Amino acid sequence: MSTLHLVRQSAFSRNDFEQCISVLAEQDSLVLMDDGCYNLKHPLMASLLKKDNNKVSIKVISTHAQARAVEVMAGISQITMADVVELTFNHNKVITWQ
Amino acid sequence: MSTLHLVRQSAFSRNDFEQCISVLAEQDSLVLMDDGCYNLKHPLMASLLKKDNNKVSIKVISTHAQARAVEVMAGISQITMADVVELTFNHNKVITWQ
Amino acid sequence: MTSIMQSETQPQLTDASTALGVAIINSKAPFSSNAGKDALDVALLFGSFEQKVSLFFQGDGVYQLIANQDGSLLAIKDYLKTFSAFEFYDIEDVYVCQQSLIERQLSKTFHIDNVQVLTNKAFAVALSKHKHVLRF
Amino acid sequence: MTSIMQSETQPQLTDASTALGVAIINSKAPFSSNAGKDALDVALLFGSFEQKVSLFFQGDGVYQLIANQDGSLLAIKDYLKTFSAFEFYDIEDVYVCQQSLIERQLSKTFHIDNVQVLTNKAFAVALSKHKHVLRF
Amino acid sequence: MNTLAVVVTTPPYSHLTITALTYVEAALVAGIDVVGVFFYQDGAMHANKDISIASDEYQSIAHWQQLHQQYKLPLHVCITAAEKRGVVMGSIDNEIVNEAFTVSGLGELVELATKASRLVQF
Amino acid sequence: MNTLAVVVTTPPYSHLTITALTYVEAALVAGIDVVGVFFYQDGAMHANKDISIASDEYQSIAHWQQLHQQYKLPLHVCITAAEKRGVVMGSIDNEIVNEAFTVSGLGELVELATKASRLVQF
Repeated sequence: MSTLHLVRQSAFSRNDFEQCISVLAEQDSLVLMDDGCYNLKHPLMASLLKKDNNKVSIKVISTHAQARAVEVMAGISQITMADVVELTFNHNKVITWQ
Repeated sequence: MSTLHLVRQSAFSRNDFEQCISVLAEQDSLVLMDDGCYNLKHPLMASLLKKDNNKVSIKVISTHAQARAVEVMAGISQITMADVVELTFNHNKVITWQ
Repeated sequence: MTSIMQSETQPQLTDASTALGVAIINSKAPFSSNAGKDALDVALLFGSFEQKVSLFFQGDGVYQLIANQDGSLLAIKDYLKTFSAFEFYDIEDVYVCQQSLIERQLSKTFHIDNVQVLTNKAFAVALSKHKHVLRF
Repeated sequence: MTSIMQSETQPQLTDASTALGVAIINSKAPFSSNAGKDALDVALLFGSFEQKVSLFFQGDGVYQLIANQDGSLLAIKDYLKTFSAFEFYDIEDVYVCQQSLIERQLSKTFHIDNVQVLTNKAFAVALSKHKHVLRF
Repeated sequence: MNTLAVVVTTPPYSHLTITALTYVEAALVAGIDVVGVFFYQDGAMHANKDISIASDEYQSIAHWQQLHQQYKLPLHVCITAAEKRGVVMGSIDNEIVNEAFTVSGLGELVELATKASRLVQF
Repeated sequence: MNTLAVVVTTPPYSHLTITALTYVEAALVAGIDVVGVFFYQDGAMHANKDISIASDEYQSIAHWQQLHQQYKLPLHVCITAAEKRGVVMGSIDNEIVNEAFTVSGLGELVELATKASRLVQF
């Protein structure tokens, strides 16, 4: 029962991302979109990458990051909205954190 | 040049209170209202009370705390909205953190 | 709620039919935003259509469950009282995040019965058993 | 903006007339919310009435100043370009919170000139010199 | 003389607006000269005559109207914010459907801020 | 069969709505059966015919209408949420002023959730 998590808010101003992380399971995927892109630079992301490196898949919508001048580090896949649609059906359900 | 700070949001979900604290000056007063009442139990409040005990005055609107079942500890004055109006003119300006 | 219902809540979690239901995560405090009321309206509607619905409280959403609140002091119509309708609509699974309670220095005294306090892990597992998830 | 304007920004801070102006704190990131645009509209209006107005960027508001952003990738009309009108409206004092930049791992490369990066203490002092404060 | 201007940015169906109302009423009762309330952002929705709040909920719009009548409190609605939110108004010259509210531009906020010794935002 | 229901909670003047639109359009282009979009909370403001967004800004409402026409995408507006926000509609039997949107109750959301293999919220 995998879950696709859509993260839309900055973890620097709200705690939704923290709540999302607290329920992440191994087969889950995380897509950063909208202000969620800023989370690439958040300490929570650093610890998530360290801890769950090979388990939770972390992706970012490339135009959303680029528009915000957020640099995407290696290891984070850059995707399009069409990919998000595909991920929607590759996982059992979707939770939006906004 | 004293400032009255109106804090309306929970520091457990947003970072506005943290921003407010970062600009607090000695003559300032802080009024917790709406979801800002929850901040009485936040670690930021504990450290603020420890650090600035005799400088920044911290108040809470009593009905707003009571409605939320938030216990007000000793040392925090419980006030009414009429008091907030008075404080508005006892300080040089007002900043609302919402 | 009756003690019979209480004893029924635990087995439901592992029931296969639960996977067809809707989970609603409440993440906002009760009085400053309409989110809690909007979530409740959705929950009761699903219940009235005899759809399985479970309620999750996390982050500031846990404030919705705390005992001794009184919205009337704020001239607010207290929608929290409607939580007692859960029984009527067969909404039996109410989960609250333990970590969120601890962070906010809240005790486990709630204004409704049969609230299950869960660790992050158990909260995630309970959530994963639902077909759809909405969050308010 | 010209370097002449840059040299003028520092003395203005201690000018007594500054105490009559309005400070606008920007606390939201630029694209997901309308707050930045709404704050800009207010700032330019005060400027057009020849009222002293200073802009403060704190928290996620600092993202509004970062260079190389491109709202057009999101089909958004890029209001950030209007920041270049500050000169026209004599909006000379633009302050940004250093701590907010550091926390977000942002460099001091901005898309407008004459941005003053301030410590918390200096940020608070600059803010205190204004008659009114609005925050968006 | 203590003069006060207030900016309201929350919509009529938000409970946060009750706080703003309580504050403004307390100021009026205390004899403060409230030079005006400026409704900006989602606050502009206050002037929408078509809003229908359940009768057992707090009636923010009616409460603002009452303060307007009782204390001649000027209520200004930002027109740009209102148009974005589909607020129905008559014509620009005050034929606003909800007659307690005056259609204004942001220039009115500048004027209120200039007149008032304190500007408070909700 | 991949079926999708979408809930939109952001208003037409929010840029977050562009993300929702882009997602729904991508799903339709990919041949997904989108059983409907349910506009709830501030999303209900999409059905307000009186909303006027500056012509150089993104026209969310027009984009939803276009998807409705091109793909016969059902657009449901929660009536309770709409009334609270002063959305002008004709009568309850679909005489809604903005004809792409159908006036619905929360029961429609239940129906969409039952029909769809995935429910995604924006």
